[in-house]
Amino acid sequence: MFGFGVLKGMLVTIQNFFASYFSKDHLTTVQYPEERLSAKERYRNFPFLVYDQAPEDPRCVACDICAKECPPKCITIVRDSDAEGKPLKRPKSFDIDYSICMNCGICEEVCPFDAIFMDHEFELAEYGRFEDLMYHKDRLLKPNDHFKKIRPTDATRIDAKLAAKTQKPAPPVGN
Amino acid sequence: MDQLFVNLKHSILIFAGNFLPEWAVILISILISVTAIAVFGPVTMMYLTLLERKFVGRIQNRFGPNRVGKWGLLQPLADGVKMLTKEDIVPKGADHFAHFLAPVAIVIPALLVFAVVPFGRNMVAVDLSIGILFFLALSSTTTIWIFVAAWASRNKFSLLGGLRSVAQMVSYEIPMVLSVVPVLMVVGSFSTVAIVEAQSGWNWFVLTPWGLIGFVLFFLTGVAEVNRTPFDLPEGESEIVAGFHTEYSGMKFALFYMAEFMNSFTISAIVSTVYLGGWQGPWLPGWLWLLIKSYALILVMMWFRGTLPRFRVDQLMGFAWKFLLPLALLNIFAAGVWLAFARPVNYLLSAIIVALALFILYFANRPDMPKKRVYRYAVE
Amino acid sequence: MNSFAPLVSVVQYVLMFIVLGAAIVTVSIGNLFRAAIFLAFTLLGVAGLYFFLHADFIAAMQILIYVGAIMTLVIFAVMLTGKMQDPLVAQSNRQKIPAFIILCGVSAFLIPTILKAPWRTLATPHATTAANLGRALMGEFVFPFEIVSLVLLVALIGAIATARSDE
Amino acid sequence: MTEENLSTLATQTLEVSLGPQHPSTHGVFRMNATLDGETIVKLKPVMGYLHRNHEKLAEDMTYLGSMPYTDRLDYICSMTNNFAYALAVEKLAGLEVPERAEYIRIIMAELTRLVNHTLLIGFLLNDLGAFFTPVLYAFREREKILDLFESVSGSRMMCNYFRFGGVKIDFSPGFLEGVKSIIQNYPKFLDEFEKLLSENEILMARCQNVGVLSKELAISAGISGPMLRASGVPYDIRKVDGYSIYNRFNFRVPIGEVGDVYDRYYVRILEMRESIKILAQAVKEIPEGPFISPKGAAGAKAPRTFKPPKGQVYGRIEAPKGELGFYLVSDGSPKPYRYHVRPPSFINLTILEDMCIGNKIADAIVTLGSVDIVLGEVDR
Repeated sequence: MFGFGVLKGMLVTIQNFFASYFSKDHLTTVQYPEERLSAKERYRNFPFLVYDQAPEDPRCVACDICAKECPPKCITIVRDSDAEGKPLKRPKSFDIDYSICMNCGICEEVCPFDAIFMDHEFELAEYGRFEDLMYHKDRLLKPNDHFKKIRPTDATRIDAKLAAKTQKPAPPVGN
Repeated sequence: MDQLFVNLKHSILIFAGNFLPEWAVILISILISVTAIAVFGPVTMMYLTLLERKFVGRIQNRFGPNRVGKWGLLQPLADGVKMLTKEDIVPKGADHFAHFLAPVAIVIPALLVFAVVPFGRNMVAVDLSIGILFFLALSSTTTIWIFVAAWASRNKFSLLGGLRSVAQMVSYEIPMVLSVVPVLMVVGSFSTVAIVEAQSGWNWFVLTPWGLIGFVLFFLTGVAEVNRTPFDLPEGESEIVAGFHTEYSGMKFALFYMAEFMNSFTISAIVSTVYLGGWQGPWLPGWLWLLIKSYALILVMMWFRGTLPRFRVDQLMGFAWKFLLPLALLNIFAAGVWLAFARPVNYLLSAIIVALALFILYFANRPDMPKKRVYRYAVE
Repeated sequence: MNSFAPLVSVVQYVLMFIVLGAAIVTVSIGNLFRAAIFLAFTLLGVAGLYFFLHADFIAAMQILIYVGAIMTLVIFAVMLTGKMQDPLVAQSNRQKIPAFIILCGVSAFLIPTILKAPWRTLATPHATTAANLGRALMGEFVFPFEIVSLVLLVALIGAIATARSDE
Repeated sequence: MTEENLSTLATQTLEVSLGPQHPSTHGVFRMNATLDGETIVKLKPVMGYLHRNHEKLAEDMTYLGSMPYTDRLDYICSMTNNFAYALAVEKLAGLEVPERAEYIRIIMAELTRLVNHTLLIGFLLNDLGAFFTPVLYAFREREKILDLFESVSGSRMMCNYFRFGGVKIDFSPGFLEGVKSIIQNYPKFLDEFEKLLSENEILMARCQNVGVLSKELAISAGISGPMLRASGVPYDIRKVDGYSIYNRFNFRVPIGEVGDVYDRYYVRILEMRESIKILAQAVKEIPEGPFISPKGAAGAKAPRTFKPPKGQVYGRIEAPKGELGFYLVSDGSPKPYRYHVRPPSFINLTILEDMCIGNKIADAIVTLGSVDIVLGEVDR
C-alpha cells in the first residue's frame, strides 16, 4: 500500500532519535575541545626531527634523501660545514613547509637514519600563511622521549635497532 | 489557570479604565492583543528554529546546537545578531524596490493569521465569523510575495523557484480548501471559535472517518503550503540552490525564514483547531492544550524533514490532482452521509465510503506508482 | 461603542488613502511589474474596507480571489510580456490624454450620482454566516448561481479550445 | 496536449549554469543546462576546475612518489587507488606479492567499497532532497571503517598504504577484530538503511525510470562499474580478470534490469552485501607470513633504486566506481616515462547528457549523483 514505505522510514528515524539519548553508538559526536579521541599509535600528521641527547646533535645527518623523495618537495635542507668549509654530518638548517606537506609519511620511510618521524600534533593553526607555517629546525626538533611517548611500539623497535648498530665499531655512512 | 491570560488582560483593562476614556481602553485592548501576537509570532519562530535543529540533530545522531547557552538556548539570539549584522546584498540587476518589499510584505500575512487562532477559551484576537476563510485567504497571498521576491532577484534559480512556488500553491490550495469543507458542513460556521466549541467533550473531528481523512489531507496540504519537506520545491536546495531566496542575505533572508516558521506554526495551530479539538482537553489549561497539539504537529513536520526526500515537480502536481483532490471531494461526500444519518449508522456508512475512496484511488493510481523490483545476479 | 467610532473612521480613512494612493501609483508608474505590486495593495486595501463595512465574507473572498488568484495571474501575464528580460519592464503610458478625458467623462456622471443617491444605512448589520450564504446560493439565488457557473464552464471550454485550435 | 501542440506555443528556453558553485554538483563541476520549463533539452558538462596536473607530476617523480598522489584522485577510496597503481607497477616490474599481502589488500579494497557505496547512497539522498539524515547515518558507519584504516595506515582518508610488492606495514593489533565486528554489524546497518530508503515511495518515484542508460549505450560509451551492471551488463573486473586473488572468493555480481537511478542505487546495496561476504572469507582464510616481498621492501626504502625494466603496462582493478586503470610506460629509469590514469568517474560522466535529456532539472541532479563522481578523479 502506498505510504507504508514512507512510514517505515519514519520509524527508522524516530528510533534513531530515541536511541541517541540512550546509546553512545547513536550519538557519535565527540565534543572536541573538552573531549578528545585517543590518537591511534600509527596516526601521522606532520614530520618532526628526533634528537637523542641535545637539540644541537640531531640524528639527522643532512643526507637530503627525504628532501629528494618528498613528493610535494616541502623539505629544504642545508648541510652544515665547519670553519674550513668541510661539510659536516648535521643540518645547518632544516625547513619543512607545513602548508605544502601532505602527511604522506614517505620521508619517515626512506630515512636511513631514523631521524624523521610523523608527529601526532594537529592543532597547528597559525595566523600567518607563509612564515608561520614554515617550520625551521628549532621547531622541528623534538626529543626521542616524545617519540617514545606517542609511538611506543615503533620507538622500542628503532631504539633496539640503533643500539645494535652502535655496538658495531663502524657507524653507517650517510648518503 | 485556564483563563490566566484572559484575566491578566482584563485586569489591565480595568486598571486602565480607572483613569482613561473608553476609546483609549479599547485601543489598549487592541494593542495588547496585537503586541501579544507580534511578540509571540517571532519568538515562536526563533525557538522553532532551535527546536528543529535539535530535533533533526537527534534524528541524525548528533547533538544539534549546544554551545550558545545551556542546551543552546541562546542560539536563536546569536543567529539573530548574526543576521542583523550581515551585509545586505542586493544584486546589481535586481529590482531594488520589489527586492526590498517582498521579504517585508511576506511577514504580514504570516502575522495576520495569528488573529484568528483560538489559543484558548476566550483567547482569540478577533472572533471573525469567517475565521477559517480568513486564514485560507491570507495564507494564499504569501505566494505573491514569494513570486515578487523571485522575480525581483533577477536570478534564474530564483525564477524557477518562484514558478514552482506558484504552481504548487495553486494546486494545493484546492485540496486544502476542500479538506476543511466537511468541518464547515458539520459545524455550519466559519468561525474558528465555533469550530472548537463544536468539538467539546472528546468529539474531536479527527475521531470520525471523514475527519481522519480530512485531518491528513489538511495537514499534508498545509505542509505543502508552507513549503516544507517533502514539498519544499520552491527552495529545493539540491536543485535550484535556494529557490526564491537565493539572492537574499542577512535580515531579509531572516524575514523569509520567519514567515516560513510562523506559517508552519499557524498551520499546525489551525489544523489542531479544526480537527484536533483546538484548546479542548482534560486537566490542562486550554492554551496549553493548543500549544501541545500544535507543537506535536510541528514535530511531525520536522520529522518529515528529517526523513523524507523531496518530490519532483510533476509528481507533486500528480499527487495533488490525482490523489488529494479526488479524495477531498469524496471525503465531502462522506461527511454529507454522516450528516444525513443518525449516530451509529453514519459512522459505518462514512467509514465505508472513505475506505472505498481510498481503495478506488489506490487502484486508479496504480499504473503511476513505483514498483518494487527483484534483482538477479550474473551467472558465472 | 460610540466613543470608539472616531478610531474606526481614522483607520478607514487611512485605508481609503492607501487604496487611492496605490491606485494612482498603479496607473502612473513606469514599471509594469511594480504597477502590478501596487495593484495588489489596492485590492488589499479594498478588502480592508470591506472588513470595516462588516462584510467579512466578501473581504475574505476579495483577498482569496483578487489578491490570491487574480494577482498571481496578473504577475504571470507581466512575465509573459516581451520586455520581461528588461530589468525595468516598461509600461506604455502613451494614451495618457485620451485616458484622462475618458476619466473626466466617467467622473462627471459618477460623482453627481454618488452625491445624490439616498444612501440607506442598516441599523444593525446582520452577520453573514456560512449557512446563510449557502442557503441563499442554493435557494433564492440558485438560478443566477447556476448561470454564472455555466458561463464559467463555457469560458473554460473556450479557453481550452482556443489553446488547442492553434495547431 | 500532444507533443506537436506544445511545439506550436512560442516558448523561450532558459540557460542555467548549475555550478561550479552549486550545492549538489559534488565539488567544482558545472552543468550548462538548457531548460524548456523545467525539462532539460541540452546539458553540457564542464569539467576541469579541479585539474591538478596529476599525470604530468607523476612523470617527474619516482614510482613510489606518486603513491600518495593516487590517494588524492578519488579521495573517498584511497585504498583502491593505491591498489590499482601498485598492481600496474608490479606488472611492470614483475614483482611477486606475498600471500598475506594479497589478503590484506583485498580486505582493504572491500572495506573501501563499503565506504564508497555507503557514502554515495547518502549523498544521492541529499541530491534527492533528504535533509542530511542518510548522509549522517552513512558517516556514522563509515567512521568505523575509517578508524580501522587509521589504525593500520596512520591516516583516515589519505592512506598511502600499498607498496609495490605488498603493503606498507602489517595489521595493527586488534585490526582483524575490528573487521570482524564490521562484518557482523554492517549487514544490520544496511538493513536499517534499506528500511529507511529502499521502499520509500518518494525515493522510488524519484529514482525509477529516471536517467535511464541503455545496455548498448553503456557498452559503447565504455561505462564501467556499478553503473554498467545496473544497465544489465554482467561485467565485473574482479570476475573477468580475477586479479590479485579474487578468484578464490565466492561472491555474486548483482545486475540491474532497467539501468535507471534506482537500479544503480540498489545494485550498490547488493554489492555491499557481497563485499561483506568477501570480507568474511578473507578474514577467515588470511595466512601468516610477510606483508611485503623483499624486493618490494627494498624499493620502498630507497625509491630511486627501484627501476622497472623498459616496457608498458596497463593495470586495472574494479574500483568501487568502476574500472580504474593505470597505464605506465617505463624507460628503465626510476621515473615513469608516461603515466596515465583511466578514471572511472570521468568516463562514466561523459554520457550525462544522454541520460538527462527529456528529464526534469531535478532529475539531472539525481542522475549526476547516481553516476558517483569524485571531482578529484574526474579532473585529476
